[in-house]
Amino acid sequence: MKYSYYPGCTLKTKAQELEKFAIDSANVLGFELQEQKEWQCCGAVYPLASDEIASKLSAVRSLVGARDKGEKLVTLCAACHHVIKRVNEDMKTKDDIRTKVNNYLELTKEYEGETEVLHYLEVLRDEIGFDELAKKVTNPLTGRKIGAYYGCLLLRPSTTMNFDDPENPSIMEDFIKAIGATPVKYPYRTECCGGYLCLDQKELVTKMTDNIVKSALQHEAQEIVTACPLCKYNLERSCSAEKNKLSISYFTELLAEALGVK
Amino acid sequence: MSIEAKEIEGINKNKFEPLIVAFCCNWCSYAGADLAGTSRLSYPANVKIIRVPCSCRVSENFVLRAFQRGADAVVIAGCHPGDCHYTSGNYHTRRRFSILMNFLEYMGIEKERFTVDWISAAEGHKFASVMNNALEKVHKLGPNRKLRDDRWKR
Amino acid sequence: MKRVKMFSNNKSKELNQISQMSGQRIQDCIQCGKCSASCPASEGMDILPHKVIRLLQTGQLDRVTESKTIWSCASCFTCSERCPRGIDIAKVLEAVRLTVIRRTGESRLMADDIFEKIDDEMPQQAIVSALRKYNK
Amino acid sequence: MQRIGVFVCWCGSNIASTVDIDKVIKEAKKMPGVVHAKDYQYMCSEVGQNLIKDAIKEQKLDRVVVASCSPRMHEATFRKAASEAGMNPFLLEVANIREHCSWVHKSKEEGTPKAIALVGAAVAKVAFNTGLISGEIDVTPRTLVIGGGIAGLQAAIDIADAGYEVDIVEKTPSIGGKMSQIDKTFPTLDCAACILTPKMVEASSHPNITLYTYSEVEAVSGYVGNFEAIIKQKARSVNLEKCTGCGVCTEKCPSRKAKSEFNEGLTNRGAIYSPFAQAVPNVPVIDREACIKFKTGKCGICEKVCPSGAIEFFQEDTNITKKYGAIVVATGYDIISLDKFGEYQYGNHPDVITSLEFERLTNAAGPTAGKLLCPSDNRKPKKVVFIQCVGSRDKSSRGKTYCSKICCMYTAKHAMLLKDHYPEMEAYVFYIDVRTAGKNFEEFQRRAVEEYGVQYIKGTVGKIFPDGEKLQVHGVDALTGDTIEIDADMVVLAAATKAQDDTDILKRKLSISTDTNNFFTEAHAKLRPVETHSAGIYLAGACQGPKDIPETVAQASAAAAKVIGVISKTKLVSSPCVSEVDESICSGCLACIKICPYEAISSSTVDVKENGKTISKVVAKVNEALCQGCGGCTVACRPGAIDLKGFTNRQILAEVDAICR
Repeated sequence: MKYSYYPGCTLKTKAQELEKFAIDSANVLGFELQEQKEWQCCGAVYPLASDEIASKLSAVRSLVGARDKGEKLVTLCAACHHVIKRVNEDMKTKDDIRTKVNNYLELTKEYEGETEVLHYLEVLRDEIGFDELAKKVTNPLTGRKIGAYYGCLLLRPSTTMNFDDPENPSIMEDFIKAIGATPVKYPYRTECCGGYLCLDQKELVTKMTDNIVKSALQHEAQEIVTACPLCKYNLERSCSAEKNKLSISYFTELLAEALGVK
Repeated sequence: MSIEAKEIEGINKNKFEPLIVAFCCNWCSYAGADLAGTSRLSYPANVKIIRVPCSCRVSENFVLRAFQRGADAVVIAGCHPGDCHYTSGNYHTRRRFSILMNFLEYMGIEKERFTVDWISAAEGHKFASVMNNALEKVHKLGPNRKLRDDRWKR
Repeated sequence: MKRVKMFSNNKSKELNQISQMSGQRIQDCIQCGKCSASCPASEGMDILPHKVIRLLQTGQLDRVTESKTIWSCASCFTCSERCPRGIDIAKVLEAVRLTVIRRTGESRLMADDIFEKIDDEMPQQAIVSALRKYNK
Repeated sequence: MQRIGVFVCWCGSNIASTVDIDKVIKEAKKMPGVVHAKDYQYMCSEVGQNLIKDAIKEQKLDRVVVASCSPRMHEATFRKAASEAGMNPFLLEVANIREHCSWVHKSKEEGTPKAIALVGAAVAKVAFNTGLISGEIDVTPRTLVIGGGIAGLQAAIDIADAGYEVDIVEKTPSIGGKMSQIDKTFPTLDCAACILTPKMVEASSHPNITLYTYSEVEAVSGYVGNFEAIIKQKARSVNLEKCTGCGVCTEKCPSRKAKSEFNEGLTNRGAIYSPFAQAVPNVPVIDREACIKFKTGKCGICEKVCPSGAIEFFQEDTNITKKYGAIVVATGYDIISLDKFGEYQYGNHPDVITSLEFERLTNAAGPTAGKLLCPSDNRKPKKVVFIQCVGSRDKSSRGKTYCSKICCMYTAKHAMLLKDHYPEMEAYVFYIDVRTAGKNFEEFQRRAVEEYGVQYIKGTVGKIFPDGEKLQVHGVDALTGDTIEIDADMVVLAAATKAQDDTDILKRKLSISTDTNNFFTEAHAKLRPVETHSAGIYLAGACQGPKDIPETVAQASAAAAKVIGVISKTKLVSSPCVSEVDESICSGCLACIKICPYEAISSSTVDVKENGKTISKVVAKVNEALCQGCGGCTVACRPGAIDLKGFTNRQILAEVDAICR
């Protein structure tokens, strides 16, 4: 199976391991992530105001690229996934935005949100299947107690993201089980880490991340996995030092380890 | 041991468990007592209720008989004046027992032992507080000895 | 405390713009407080989210634009997800932020100032996001 | 010696948790006359009742004591069971060991001895019980409905449709009540007149309904099935048959000083007037206090202009006496006086009005023909402030502690209608809570805010400062914490509802009770919501508590169903617990006659044998159909000749003795 793959800027710089392990694991699991040509930065945040059109164009270009190849579009970074998925929803449902974007892009064939946008985790769950994944695990991470940290962008708003139950998700826990480890559910796993506030309001982000790490520790997690580079950064760097006793890693790293390709 | 606990122990030593007979009219006060129960209020177990159709059914003889047989206090409760189910029964009650009150005093029975009050079907709380007050007064007075018929005592 | 004059129907141009930009029906809010109770960043706010909506309902945009609250929102969408009246509060706050930074010379963050705020490990995503949110 | 059976109920754990049932049974068996004692978890269940029935037969019991919940709850149930087992039902007594014992005491140490004492008292009493036979009484199949508003009309129409005669007594010149003053109804906004006037016409033309308008109930006597009421028809001064309702008299009347009640005093009316155009009957009345003819003797214009000679100055109040089987009280509500709310300036400034006045100002048939204008100078208001809970939820002496229930909804209606007719007007509503518990109510109120842009402000108004033609309203928005000021043109006050002022008088006439707020009391808050404690008298509408129209109509139909249940019977069973005279002791002083509130005692002459001679003497005689069994006469009787069946002196003294043992 071949997918169009949108990496995003962070994966080419600060979060290279998120991408590397994902691609290596995909090869073991029998699917291919084909990086899109000439992809552009998605903008990292979804433009919430109804009058912002230009900032949605880069996402649409990628969506059109995938459509033209007849492939589903796979993302890895939570922020990119959020932006592309929501822009796609706008193209599907908002006449005003669709018209303006199409007028601007002057495409040979107008884009109406046809492309299916999948996060790598969704590929594992819905395309491969966690049972199949478990069968391919050669190096099960038995005995490791891992807390999943979802953050915001994959889950909310649930009507558009349609990723999992926004208040009680299970996809990452199911993933952890499939690679042989023990998932740890803790109540703060869906609370916001503070995101981009780390530039401007470091103290606030410290409070927010401390709560998350404290909660994970209380529930006896030994490590945390996440799908978002900014979440990883905040949990590692914005968190106060005494709380930060946990290693934070990308889910793809654990996947590669379990599949024996790390 | 706290002072309070000592006092309570003192009461137990004296073993004075007063007896209060309450006559309650069927329409208001008996229903008020029912409401006190439904609302899980508490009043002392020393109170025993006798149901009568109307407070005006209570004869002076019933009150005197109760004192004679050893009751430490008697309460008569009816509907509020003006609210009598039988229009005017409680007015008769009021007049009869203001006279009886004087008579009891004349006989040497402390008037605090005898209460006439109005308790509506909606006043569960009032029922409990009237009974608690009656008990408190009797505790201060001690047992009723004036009219007690010792032949009746076992 | 000064008495506030109420002029509901003479909404300022900017207030109308906020309704349009956000696409949200501010008048639908019944002030249940779910957004404020849910907000993970409320500690950094001087006006809680439900009160922001109330101030907008009563036409007091200035108090909202002057507040710390709009810069403490991390756009985590918890409030939007849980609002029983279907109001996307994150969109409302975004519209207020944009109203401020679109005014000439009122960008919260200048590109030149970025370097003193970042470290070597900070992902690009954070910088791009912040510029998108704080600069026009 | 009697054979008494004692049955102790656990009531699940309700009784059993604080009363040692085994001990009660053990002690009961020792009581004089007791031959059988049994306990069961739920004595009121079929199994429990069968336990009693079987024991009556097998153990040949002649008296039964059930120790259970209050006799007000299940005495009837157990007596019916005893009767089915062939025992006279009045040979059964209930000892109340739940409400009066297990529920008020916390431990078995307290509860058990008390339960034993209460069972002992009941056993002592039942030993003196005698079998009583219920009498039968006739039923007059006619109903009196007091009040001709929507509640009274609905009840009357339902009863009349079932084929029974109904008389409606209405205090004012027309039926229709408060609903006739209202413009639109929530939450559907259909016009009140469009749904009310057909009912008024139906009531007036129904062959089974007689209307007594401009009339009042003067006195009521009797009891269920056999009430007798005196209806005072106030002098209308216009012949009901001759008048054609042409209205010439009302136009020509030169007196214009009286305030129109229908328009809430916003307009004046003539001395001869019909309250409103759709009045039923459409026959005017002369307000004698305003009429120049009655004050000075001169005038009489109405008489001259009347084409049908219907004006009759000579009319006098007349009393009609009629018999009824049942009575429906549907006297409605009123709104409180706002005299004590000086801060709102009601009465000081004409543009501060009540909600009912607002109804009139928006009604097409009202003083402004439906245009909303400030009463002060007839200008169109730009900003209207509505203040809710004026006197409602107010524990101080000037208000009412309860929620008036209808204000949230009608205020939303008013504000919405205002914005609908005049979108440029601003509407503000100060509220403490918005209470919209009703079908489609919440959606309706939110529509006012979300679709029509009504500004709801949580908080209230401190004071209104009249300022030229404006009213400076000083209030607070508790949600933002701001004190606010609105320069309003009109302020509408949602005044608290209250019981009618003459409730006290009517309740004495009917021997029914009222609650602390002067609303009539239902027999049971949940299970008997339309009955009173007086058999045969039922409640409908807001006289029982604040209510909106759908609730009022539902209650009226419920009351009608209860009435039909009574008057459709040819005979009713009367309580046998009535007074009884021992003629041999009666001295004929007849003190009892004066005490009886039902005039059930009369004197009669009987022949008695005394010392071998037959002499005739005067004695008291009780009419068992009239006696209601209060027992007042028994205490008044000097020789002790009268006793009350079911509560005899011996029975009560036996209880006293048993308790004091």
